[in-house]
Amino acid sequence: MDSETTIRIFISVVLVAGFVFANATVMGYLERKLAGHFQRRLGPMEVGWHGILQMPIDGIKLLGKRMLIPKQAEGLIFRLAPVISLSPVLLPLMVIPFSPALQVVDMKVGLIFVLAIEAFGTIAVFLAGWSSNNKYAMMGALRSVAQNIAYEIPILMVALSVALLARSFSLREIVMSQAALWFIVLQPLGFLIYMVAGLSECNRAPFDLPEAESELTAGYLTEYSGIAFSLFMIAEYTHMFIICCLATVLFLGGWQGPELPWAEYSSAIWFLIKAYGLMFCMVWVRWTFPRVRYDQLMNFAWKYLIPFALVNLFVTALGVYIYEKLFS
Amino acid sequence: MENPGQRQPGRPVSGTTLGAADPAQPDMDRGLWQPLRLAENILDACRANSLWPLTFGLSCCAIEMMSAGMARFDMARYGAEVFRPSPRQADLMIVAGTVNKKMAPVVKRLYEQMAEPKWVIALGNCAVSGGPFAGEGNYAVIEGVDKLIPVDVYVAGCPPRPEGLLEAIFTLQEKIIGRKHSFPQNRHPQQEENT
Amino acid sequence: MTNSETEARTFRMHVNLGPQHPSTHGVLHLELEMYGEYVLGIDPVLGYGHRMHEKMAETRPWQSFFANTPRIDYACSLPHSHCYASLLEQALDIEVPARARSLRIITSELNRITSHLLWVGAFLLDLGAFTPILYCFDDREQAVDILEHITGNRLTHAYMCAGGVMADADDAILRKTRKFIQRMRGRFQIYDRLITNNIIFVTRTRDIGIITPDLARAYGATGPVLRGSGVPCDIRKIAPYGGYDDFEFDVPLGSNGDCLDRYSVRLQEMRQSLNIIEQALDQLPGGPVRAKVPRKFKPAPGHYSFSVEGARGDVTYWAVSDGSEIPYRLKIRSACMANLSLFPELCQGMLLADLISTLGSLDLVIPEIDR
Amino acid sequence: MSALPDELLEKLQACDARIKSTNPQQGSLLHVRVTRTALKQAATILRDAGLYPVFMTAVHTDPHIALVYQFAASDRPLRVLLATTADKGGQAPSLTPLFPGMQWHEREARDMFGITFEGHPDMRPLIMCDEDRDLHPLLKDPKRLKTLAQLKGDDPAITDGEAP
Repeated sequence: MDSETTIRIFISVVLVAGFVFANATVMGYLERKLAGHFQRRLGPMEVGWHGILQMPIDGIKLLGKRMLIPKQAEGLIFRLAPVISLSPVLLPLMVIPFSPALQVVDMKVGLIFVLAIEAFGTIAVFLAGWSSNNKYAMMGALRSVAQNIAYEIPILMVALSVALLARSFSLREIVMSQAALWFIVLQPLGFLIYMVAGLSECNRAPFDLPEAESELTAGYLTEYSGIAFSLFMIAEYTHMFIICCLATVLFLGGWQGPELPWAEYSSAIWFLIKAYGLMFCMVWVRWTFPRVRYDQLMNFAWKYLIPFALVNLFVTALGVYIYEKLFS
Repeated sequence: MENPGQRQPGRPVSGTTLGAADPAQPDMDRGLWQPLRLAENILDACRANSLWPLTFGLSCCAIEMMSAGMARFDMARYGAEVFRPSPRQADLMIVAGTVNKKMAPVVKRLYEQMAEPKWVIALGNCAVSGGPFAGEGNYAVIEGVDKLIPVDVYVAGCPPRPEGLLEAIFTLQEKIIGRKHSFPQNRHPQQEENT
Repeated sequence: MTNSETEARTFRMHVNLGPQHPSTHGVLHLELEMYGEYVLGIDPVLGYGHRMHEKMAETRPWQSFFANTPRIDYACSLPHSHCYASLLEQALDIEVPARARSLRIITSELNRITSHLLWVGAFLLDLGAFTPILYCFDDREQAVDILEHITGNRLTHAYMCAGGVMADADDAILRKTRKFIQRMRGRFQIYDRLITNNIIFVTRTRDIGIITPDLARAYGATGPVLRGSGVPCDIRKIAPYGGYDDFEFDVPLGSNGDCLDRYSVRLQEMRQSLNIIEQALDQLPGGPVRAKVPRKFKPAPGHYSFSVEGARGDVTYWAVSDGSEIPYRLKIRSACMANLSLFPELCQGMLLADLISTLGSLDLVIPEIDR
Repeated sequence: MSALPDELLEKLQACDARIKSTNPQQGSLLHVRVTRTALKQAATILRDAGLYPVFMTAVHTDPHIALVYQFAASDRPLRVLLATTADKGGQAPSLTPLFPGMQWHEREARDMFGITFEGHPDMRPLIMCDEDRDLHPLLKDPKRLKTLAQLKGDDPAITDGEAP
């Protein structure tokens, strides 16, 4: 690796880290204002214009709070869990093509890399719940492990069927191959399964059983205060952002879109519009639906999502085979 | 209650250190600590504007606390929207209701579990002074929650109106940052600039 | 011991659904014996909200207990005052003017609506939906404004006294109430769209926490909990008091006594209360609102009992008088205590999530249990 | 559930109870006075008639503590007030095996009056905290204590006490 690319990668890593915190702030603000307006109230209004500064202020306040570590808690793992939860959400942003130019490194196996790294989030949540020596946290941790395993499989299969269509695992190729037709048209069921499984992957309502507020007080976050709690929040928002970015890349044709006034940035802007549109739907779903019960969650994954994903994969493979036979 | 609007020298009065600048806390305005004064002010301003209350309703005042959080009175406008169930992440404990002898150790333990800096609002006559139950036949009700934990703001009323709780949050903000936080919608048109 | 017993014993977990918990609606402490997600044993610990109402009744004259009655069940306080006032009127045989009887019914039914709205919101909060409580409180604030206009207080309405009511309702209040009835009737389809037809809500509440009629009867559960199991027991219908018999309204019943039935029974009850209020407003007679009342209440020695249909069930006051000015003994029967007493037997072996939704569906006000 | 009040009356007469039926403003209230030994028998009659337990409480009167149980029918305006007295040592038969709903009422009576009920599954304090478990706040102070006769008015339910 010559020095020029290492510098480029180093700068882009710093930019991505900055982007992650900026996205967490924007998403947090978006969520609280949207929640407010969904619920016929205003949401934060007091600080800055219409509460713009509310999320940074919350972050600084959490910085200033004392981080309590319970005596019987596993000290090392307790401190490591927030860091472990943040790292798997930083790495996938390296591979996601925001626009033809804006991509840190284009790996040939980008899709597999992203899905593999994403699974680490579950380990972090489990460590957090187990190590804080709190019954509610432990139950939240166990729930999150079972839930994420169950919902990882449909995501993999749907991603596989998209890779089958694009005949490549590189995210850039996938976006390129959607120039003619977005994959959402070819794979509507796949898109639905992906969004539902993605929602449950990042523990968002109506599948937010690991930190079910009414059952397990604060779930795996019960013992965390101060900066550790805010790290978990940032990890959750970034994980949500990655799920939406992946959905945009796989189904909504990445950065493709009609020309916008700022010609050279239009592709990145299109990408962000699509990603934040999907995030809006996630926030919308969170503030409307009640929480699913634990065994219903499991049944839904094993009895409905996985069979449908298998059927979808099979039909796609059949379609590609016939297409290959006819046209080449 | 020290006079509003005038900032106390020394550290902001957090839940535990009451009133006089206690010697252990360095005086921020002199010597080596001087540059940290700005950092302390910023932190105070952030703490004042994002007071996350603990879901801790005891009796009737809990209903008024809930309606203060709802759409009409909307505590969310002042950053107090997130009702955290776990004491670890809450930094404002609103004691809303009657504390009786069986509940006293629970209130104390909850207060100790909250992370510093933390504040307490005693909402309603029962939390302030035992309210209608503090009489000669009283064998179970603790007459005032300040017998258990240090209280920052008292709200009278049985139950106090949700505006009373909002006013308590403003008073607490003023106690933290020394400046009565302006409430744009409520400010009288003529006194636009004097806050 | 078979290995399943040893295995069950080793993995048992003792969890405190402690006095401070988002879904215990106050200070109820449940000690759960859990095996994984399943709840094997439940032991409710009460007394965290004990406020000595019955002791205070024995230290103060008869009429000063009207300060306590709204604070026993603060979510629906007017039926308690109505019951105590009727008890005193029965003891001193005071005749209540017709206008006061109608005003009592109007305000009691309005208070029942606010209590049910508060419950719908809190129940959905237990199930994990954050938005419905905002819509319920939006309607509740309208009704609470009217009640505040009539009684002067938002929550603990000290409105009724022996011999009638404290304040008359001018026609501004009556106009406001009619407008509220129109608006509220339109709001029910919002609740149907947002909650009743919501597939996740239905799967979380259908066939969960089924209370059979004889389980309810054995524990003395009354109100929407009993009516959800199909037993038509409503004191306003069985033993009509205070003029309820000249209004027509029907008693909604559930079919198989699960959480969904208790929810729909309460939603129907709100509609019936609106009908009652409308009929009461149409036939509101003129005249005084308070009867002449002796200065000192000295009921003849003996004991008196009166029961009323509160928002949560049968509210009964039983007083013993020794002829003096201060009651000798006053027993307050709270409906929530009976409704909660069937909870340990009902929730044996349930999932934690079902336990929380069943607890929510019982509509508990903890200080009313501990009195 | 079909036991009409008059059938109920004969059955209750069988266990030597003094009955007075009044018709206050709200349906018929049956005052039934039984001896402590016949309490369980009367309660079973009421249970078979399908009445649900409304409340159980006690009144501190001079010789012994009076116990009062109220039952109500869920389809007729009938309420039955069963009254008896606890014995000298504050003992009384527990009705929890018959009416599970009475369990908590009896525990509360133990907290407030210090009565213990034989046959009660778990006689722990319900309301009072641990250090007040023997406070028994609702016991009257001696100067205001009244005997049953002074409280009786004209109905037999709380008339003369019987053998301790």
